[in-house]
Amino acid sequence: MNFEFSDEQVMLRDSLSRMLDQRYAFESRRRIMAGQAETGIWSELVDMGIVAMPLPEACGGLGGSASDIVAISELFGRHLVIEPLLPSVILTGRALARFDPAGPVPRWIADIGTGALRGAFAHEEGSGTGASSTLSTKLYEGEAGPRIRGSKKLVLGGGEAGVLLISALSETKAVCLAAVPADAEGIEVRRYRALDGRPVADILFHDVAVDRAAIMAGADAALEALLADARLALAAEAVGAMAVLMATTADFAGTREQFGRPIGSFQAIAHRLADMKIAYVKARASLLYIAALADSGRATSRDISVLKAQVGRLGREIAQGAVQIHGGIGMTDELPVGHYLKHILTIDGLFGNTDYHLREIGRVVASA
Amino acid sequence: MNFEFSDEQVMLRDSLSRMLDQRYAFESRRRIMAGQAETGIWSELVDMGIVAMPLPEACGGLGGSASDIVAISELFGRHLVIEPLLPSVILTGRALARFDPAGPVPRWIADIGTGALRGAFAHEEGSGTGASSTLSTKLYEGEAGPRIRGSKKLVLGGGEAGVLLISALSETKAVCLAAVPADAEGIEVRRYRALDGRPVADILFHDVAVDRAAIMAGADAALEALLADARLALAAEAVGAMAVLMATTADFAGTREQFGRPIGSFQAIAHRLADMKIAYVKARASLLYIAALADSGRATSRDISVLKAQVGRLGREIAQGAVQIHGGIGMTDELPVGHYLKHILTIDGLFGNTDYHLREIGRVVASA
Amino acid sequence: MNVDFDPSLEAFREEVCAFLDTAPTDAIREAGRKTTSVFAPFEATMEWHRLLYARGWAAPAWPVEYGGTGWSLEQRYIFSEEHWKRDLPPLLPNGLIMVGPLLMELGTPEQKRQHLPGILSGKDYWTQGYSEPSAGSDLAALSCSALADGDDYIINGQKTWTTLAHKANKMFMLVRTNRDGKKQQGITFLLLDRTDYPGMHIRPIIGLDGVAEQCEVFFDNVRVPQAGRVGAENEGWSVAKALLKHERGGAAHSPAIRRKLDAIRAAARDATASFGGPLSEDPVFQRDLGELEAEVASFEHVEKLVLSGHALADDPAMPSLNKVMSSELSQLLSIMMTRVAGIDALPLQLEALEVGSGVQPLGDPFSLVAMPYYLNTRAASIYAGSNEVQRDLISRNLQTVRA
Amino acid sequence: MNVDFDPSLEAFREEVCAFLDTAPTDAIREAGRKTTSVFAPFEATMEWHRLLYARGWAAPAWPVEYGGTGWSLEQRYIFSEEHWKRDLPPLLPNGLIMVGPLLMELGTPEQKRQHLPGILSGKDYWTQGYSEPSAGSDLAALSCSALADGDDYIINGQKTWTTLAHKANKMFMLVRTNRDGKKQQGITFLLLDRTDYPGMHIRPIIGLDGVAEQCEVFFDNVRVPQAGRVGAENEGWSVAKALLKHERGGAAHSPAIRRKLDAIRAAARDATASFGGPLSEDPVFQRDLGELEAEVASFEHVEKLVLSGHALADDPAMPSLNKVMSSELSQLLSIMMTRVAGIDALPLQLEALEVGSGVQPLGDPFSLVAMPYYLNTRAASIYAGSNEVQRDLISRNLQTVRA
Repeated sequence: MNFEFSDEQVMLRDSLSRMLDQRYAFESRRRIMAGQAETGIWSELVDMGIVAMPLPEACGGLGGSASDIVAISELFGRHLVIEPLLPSVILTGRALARFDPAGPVPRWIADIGTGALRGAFAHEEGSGTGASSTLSTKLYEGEAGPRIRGSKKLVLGGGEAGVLLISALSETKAVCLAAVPADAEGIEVRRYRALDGRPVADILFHDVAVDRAAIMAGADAALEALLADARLALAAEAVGAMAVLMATTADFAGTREQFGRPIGSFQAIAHRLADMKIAYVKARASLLYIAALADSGRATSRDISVLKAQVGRLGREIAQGAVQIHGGIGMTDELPVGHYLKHILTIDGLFGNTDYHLREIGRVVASA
Repeated sequence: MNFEFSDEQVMLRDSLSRMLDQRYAFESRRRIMAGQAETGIWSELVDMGIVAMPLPEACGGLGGSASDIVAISELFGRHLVIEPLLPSVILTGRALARFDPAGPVPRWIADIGTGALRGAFAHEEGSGTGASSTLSTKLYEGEAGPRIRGSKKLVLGGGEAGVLLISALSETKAVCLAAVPADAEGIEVRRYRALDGRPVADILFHDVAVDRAAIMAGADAALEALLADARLALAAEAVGAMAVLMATTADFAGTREQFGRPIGSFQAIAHRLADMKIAYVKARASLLYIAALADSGRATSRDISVLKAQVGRLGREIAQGAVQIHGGIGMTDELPVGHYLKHILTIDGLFGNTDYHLREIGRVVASA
Repeated sequence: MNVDFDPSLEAFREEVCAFLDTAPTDAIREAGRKTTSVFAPFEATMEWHRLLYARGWAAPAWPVEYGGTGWSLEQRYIFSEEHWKRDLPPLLPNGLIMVGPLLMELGTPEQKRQHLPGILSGKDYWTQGYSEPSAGSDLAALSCSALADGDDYIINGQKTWTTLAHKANKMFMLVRTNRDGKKQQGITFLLLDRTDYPGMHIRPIIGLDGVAEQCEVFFDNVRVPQAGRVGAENEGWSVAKALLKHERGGAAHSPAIRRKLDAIRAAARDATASFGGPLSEDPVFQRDLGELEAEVASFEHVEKLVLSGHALADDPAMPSLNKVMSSELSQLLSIMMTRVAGIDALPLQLEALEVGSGVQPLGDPFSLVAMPYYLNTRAASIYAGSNEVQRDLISRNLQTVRA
Repeated sequence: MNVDFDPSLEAFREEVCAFLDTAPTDAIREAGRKTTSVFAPFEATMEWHRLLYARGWAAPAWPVEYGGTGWSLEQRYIFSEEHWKRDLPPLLPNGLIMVGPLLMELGTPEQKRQHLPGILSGKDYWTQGYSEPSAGSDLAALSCSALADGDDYIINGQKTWTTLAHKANKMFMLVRTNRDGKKQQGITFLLLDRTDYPGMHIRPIIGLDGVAEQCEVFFDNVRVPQAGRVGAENEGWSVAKALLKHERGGAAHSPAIRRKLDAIRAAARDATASFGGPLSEDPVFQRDLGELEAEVASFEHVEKLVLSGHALADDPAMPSLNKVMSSELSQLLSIMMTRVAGIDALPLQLEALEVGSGVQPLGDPFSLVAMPYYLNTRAASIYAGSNEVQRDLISRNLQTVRA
């Protein structure tokens, strides 16, 4: 057994950390998000090989493993990075690599890997669970070929993407994946930001024509893999965010004085911090263990649900504790604390929240 | 609005408290339960009018109201009294008073009111909910008249009763109540003690003949009233137990020293005590409010469920806190603390536990 | 025992309902629906204040001599219940509940004459200048100073968490007038009859929910009249304690909390459960709703016992008990709101939240307010004496009421 | 990263399984099923100890030179897993995990020679004399005294929570040999080679669960040889800390916890839900089970990371983290057990719980143990350093591991 990152992973993490410390500190991020600063972060990520990393080698990527994705995503979470690595590469790019290499697909993958093209995964329809059983978007045979009709919500990076990967049901109710250029006729995009500042979009597909070569029929397994990637990467982001909250709150409690002594010396605060540390240790252990399981191809959907549920539940506990211990200042937009809370809450809401995954676990485990 | 006990209730409580303080202190109770001391408690309760109190005036009782039952039961809880006021009078006696006064019924009621006869309510069949939908005991027409067949569990005072009140389904699946002498042929009793020392019994009814005059058909409303009485009285006992736990634990924390100061001066203990007080205030307020509602005949099954659920949940919180704060000594049979914990847990298990009542509340409220 | 309000109050209830059903403007109703804080949207709420004033109902808790309604506690509870049932914005508390009653108790005749009418009518809004960056839970550590100079004080320093200071035209505050002795000594309570004195600078603070509700106020040699002092110099701590008594002895919280639970129940009937079907029929939701309902009910029972004058009302820990119970129930309800809203709670919709913006929300109105309310309500366990401080106070009064 | 045990260990696992499937007697198996405490039923468990000793497996954590197995951490985990899966009674810990390893580290050659063989073989059982009525969480406040007299000490005072003292034939204890200076100084660690010295009086204490597991031990001028002293006089506090290191660095707890969860799952398939149908299909039960499963899984992940030598293992707070996690998980599981057992958890069945009593329980075997286990497990957050003390320790080590 070995749950440490490899030397290569550690090196990559070190250089990514350095870059983000310099270029994506909280104030820089604030300016970037307010549109007050040009961000060259994406191209730096391309240059560092991080954008190509999650893609298979056969597609020009670096063949990144689950733990590679975790290694990077955890640092994204620490820095609240909202660059579209997740929607474009980890989700869309990796999923397209499972398509038959025909039509526009290979080109899309290549362009995603170079960072020139951005993809987005249009899947959510409102249930919040990610479960394919909730799909109602239709992929049907039109007069001049296949078309898609339906509406998707909260599509990460959906407003900036050049190619959209869409989940849909065929006329025989089979789960399919299909990809279309974002500027295809009949696509209507409503852009907004999620709670944590991530650019997202609601997207309507009004009988949009689809290139038959850009369809994967019988995509259950591919969708399951996609969702596992999404949940694993998001969980890693959440654990990264928790680490920062843990560290900054412990520091704050050690220096902030009230009643003539550091507030961390009050047992009520000290014990809450202890509980936060317990929560953090559990969440991070599950992240690393399940990343290792995924590396060996043995992470079940139950394992992924455990991870997603734990980071949702434990992340909320840590973030709410961090706000409470910071007091009034923790309630402001000016301090990072609240942004981490919102990041963790947003992650919890994506691809199945705590409650959903706990029930999934219980369902599987009770009958096992 | 007025939620104070009346002057009469206060007077009765005062004299009952005095009697129990003298005769039913923890060590006396221990000897009584171990069979090492004769108990004259029951006859004292008769003399004080407490045994006759819950019965209607028309049956020779004192026409006790819901708040009268609460006023007494709360003190029973404070002293962990296991005398059979609940099974014999509050349940069996009051229910029999709703029967047609014919056959042996009036005599049974009269004897229950004088304390000469004890009754028990044989209802539970294993689900723990008290719900009539879980009944499977049958009341059927035999060759020589009605008979009962079925098995009951955890019948409070079932081993000491002279008359048994049984819930059953008729051949048309209607809910019925029937009463039989405990020495009737075909009754098999297995006596034991519940967790908190209450004498209980499992009772099998092997085609037991029933006097037709001692049957109430169409007993849904009577059963509902019976269960409401049971839950209200048990909730009052639980709140009485909580009060003692709260007071003794606060005292203990104020005097027990570790690390050179009272443990109650440690914030972790102080805040746990604060949470226990919050729990107590909520539970007692709900007890008094719902008793007042019941006095006016307007307590719904939702209200009763709220009360039962709250005392179960909050009682457990207080009792577990009390054990933890007492530390090792709280884990022993020698201190009252653990006995109160077991009393509260037993109450929670009778006629629907916390979980059941919370779901009942949610079911009613969600669709209202 | 008797569980009923005085039956004669039913006519009163009808009178209240009739007014509340007809008087509010659309903007006021919109403000009520978009209330995601203890502090309802300012302009529309002040408009509602003035309408209630015109009806004579702006100050249910004030005595008649000061223009209050003279209502009993039960009447006030009924009014509050009906007000909340209609999702109307609660009037802003600082004047009516805090500084007004304080002046009635401790103000000079001149201060009463000068300030009470504007508070009552809704002409004035008062902000509270208590906390400072280094004096939060430990309020007595405050250092913003006032130096007597002729008939004036000269104020230097900083206040923070001055709610709605950027909207207020009046301010009450605590200043340090003496640094010797215990820190609770040497504090003075001041009324500022303007918030635009030369040298005063107000900076709004954006909160977690994206809204500027709190402010910082900086004082740079701000000269204000000593006539604004309430009580003696250096005795402001006891004035503040008197004010706190009014703040905490104020209105019942359970009608507002009950209303949130009702909104959750209604929304759950329209929402879909994770595993299909209406959320309201989902057993897991029902269990969690059942627990919330039980907790809300117990809190109502506590408040009604207090209202009825039950011995519980005399428990010295009651203000702290109520604060912890109500703030933590609000937080639980806010979490349940986001849960019912599901992913519709995730869009950031600041514009749609503004009263009168005309911007359609992405989801339904319930989902629009769920997350802002959750975020704002994180403060409920921090402000007005953090819940840690309240639990300290409760732990000093552990005796339980026997009666 | 690599999640697997060394593949070569599969053969080892098979060897373990083969023995555990065949060696235990019926009484041993019954004792395992009736284990409701950290301390399994004494006689049958000591019998199992002796069988394991005969197989050479009594001390998985001991080095080979002392008769241990010399197994790796992974082998020990596998052994523990398979042992728990079969509901076998865990060997009593005081000798094997506490005093044995301590003697290997700090005992004299004579003490090792005298005591280790009996610990290993199961001939001896050791009770721990640490706590006193006034020295619980604050152990250093202990006052039971030992006065040097020739080659002996004369002991006076009282110990409490001496687990199974009435079954033990040996005792290790802390005594006060000096009252000057800091209270941690002046404590001495002693081994008593008998528990029936003249002047020693052992009184069993009945616990919440009705079982006499703990005892009080009174010392009235008890004369014991100084040869039993471990370490120097007055330096027993550091000896106790060394022992604590062994106690806490011991076996993984997750196999035991996983086994409890498995028992709950199995019982739920046979139980009926409140609203009908199998409990295992009830959505509310499933959600709560899902949460328990997630917590158990995370705890397993923590222990496996530690086992693998991950940097987490070096966190100075890890012993406290593990103690809090494992004790509170045990308590959660015990509550779930009583919930699944339902009203069948309510009968008091002390006789049926006795190994070899032959008394049939009223309900099923799962329900029989649910409540006693719940009651006994309330102590898990009290003993071995209360969880309040553990949280104090954790709060002094809040840094998190980055690697």
